[in-house]
Amino acid sequence: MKEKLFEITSEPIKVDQLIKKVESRNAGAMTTFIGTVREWTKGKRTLYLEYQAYIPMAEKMLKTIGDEIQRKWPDTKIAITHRIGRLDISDIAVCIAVSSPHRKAAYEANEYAIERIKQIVPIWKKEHWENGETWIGDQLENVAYPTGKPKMEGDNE
Amino acid sequence: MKEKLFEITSEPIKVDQLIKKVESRNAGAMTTFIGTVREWTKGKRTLYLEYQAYIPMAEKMLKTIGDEIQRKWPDTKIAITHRIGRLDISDIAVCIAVSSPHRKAAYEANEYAIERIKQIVPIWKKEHWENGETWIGDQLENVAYPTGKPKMEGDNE
Amino acid sequence: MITVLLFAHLQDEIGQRELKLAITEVTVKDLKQTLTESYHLSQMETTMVAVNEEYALDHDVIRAGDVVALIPPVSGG
Amino acid sequence: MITVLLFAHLQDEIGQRELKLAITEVTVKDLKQTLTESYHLSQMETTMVAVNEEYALDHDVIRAGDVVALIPPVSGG
Repeated sequence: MKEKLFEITSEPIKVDQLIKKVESRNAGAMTTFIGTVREWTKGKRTLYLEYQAYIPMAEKMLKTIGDEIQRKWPDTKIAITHRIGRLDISDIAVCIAVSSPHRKAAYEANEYAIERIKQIVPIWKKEHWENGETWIGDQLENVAYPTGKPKMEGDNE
Repeated sequence: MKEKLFEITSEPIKVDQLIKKVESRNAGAMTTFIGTVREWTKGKRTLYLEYQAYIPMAEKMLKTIGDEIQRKWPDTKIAITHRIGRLDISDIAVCIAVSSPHRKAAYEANEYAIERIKQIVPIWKKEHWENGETWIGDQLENVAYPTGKPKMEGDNE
Repeated sequence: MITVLLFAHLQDEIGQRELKLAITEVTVKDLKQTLTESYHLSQMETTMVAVNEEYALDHDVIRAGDVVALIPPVSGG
Repeated sequence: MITVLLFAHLQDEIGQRELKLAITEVTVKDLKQTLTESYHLSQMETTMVAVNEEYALDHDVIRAGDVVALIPPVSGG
């Protein structure tokens, strides 16, 4: 069975399966990040979310993030799954699993991955509030990208 | 069923169970740290490890770490389980699960917890190498504690 | 023919998931402008363009057969 | 009577998990010194003492009935 390390799925995410993908006899540390649907945001109540992705490109960008991490933290292994479709409160939207011989890299690479997901992976979230719905734009409060595209590793600045 | 948030066990650790302990409708982020038994350390091969704990005090110190985290990151929930006894390569020695409305605190509190475990929780590890065995002393390369005890939050320095 | 994929609010605004345009060659910048005017799309100044699943720059050239995607600011995670 | 719990290499050195000592009152510092000399324990300078599951200081007083633990540098995690 060929398993995908970088995946967009419409099925519920199973954290244990992601952990299995990065297990290694040389790992002394594994970290997971689990992004879940929160009920309250700044006093507004979310009923559910709807995620949409440009699936093939999103998987390609997740793989790009994996490659960046391999270069920055060479001994790590990483797997990322992002779910799309309707998600209810407490459902898992994204899971990132990293294994590493040492813990520092496992934390750093993991946090790097979620930051990059929010920058370059073509996935969009529609919030369904108690009184209305909106597609959520840039959560990073970036202004327009000066080069017309998000910063990719290796870009000349 | 009363579940323990801070636990020393001789049973295999199930990551999913720890995640369940910290789930919350107000969580937007959960992190786990999973410490596993690594085969190779600086060219030396580990066959297996043996962990010993002063169990009641170890659970009390884990709880102390939880209290420190509550004060530093008030909206987080945390659960920690450490396993003792014989552990083979890739077995889970410790798992820390943190949930939080926002991701930054989930990463920070989690990393804080593992650092504190290595400072104040009375658990010891015996490495069984290919050619011998040793109790591992201070992995933090601390010198003797100047006050005669590890630093506890609230201590005057 | 160029295929243009639409997502998020742009999909809602046009009411379609993709457009087929009879264009042989166009720069990213010109295509964005044409689409903005023809379909009254909003927030196009913060929308990026991907050509064949790679982010593209304003002066990059799109050719017949390419798959273009309009990428509003992403909000995954 | 004071109970002294031993862990890790100290347990191996003494060959016992605990000692019962007929002492009524002693400071942490004096108890450490007595034990170090009587049992030839190693690395006692980096070993801490807990009294009734709390870390104690050199000048703290241990009394009959207390449970004392010798805590070598910990290595959990």
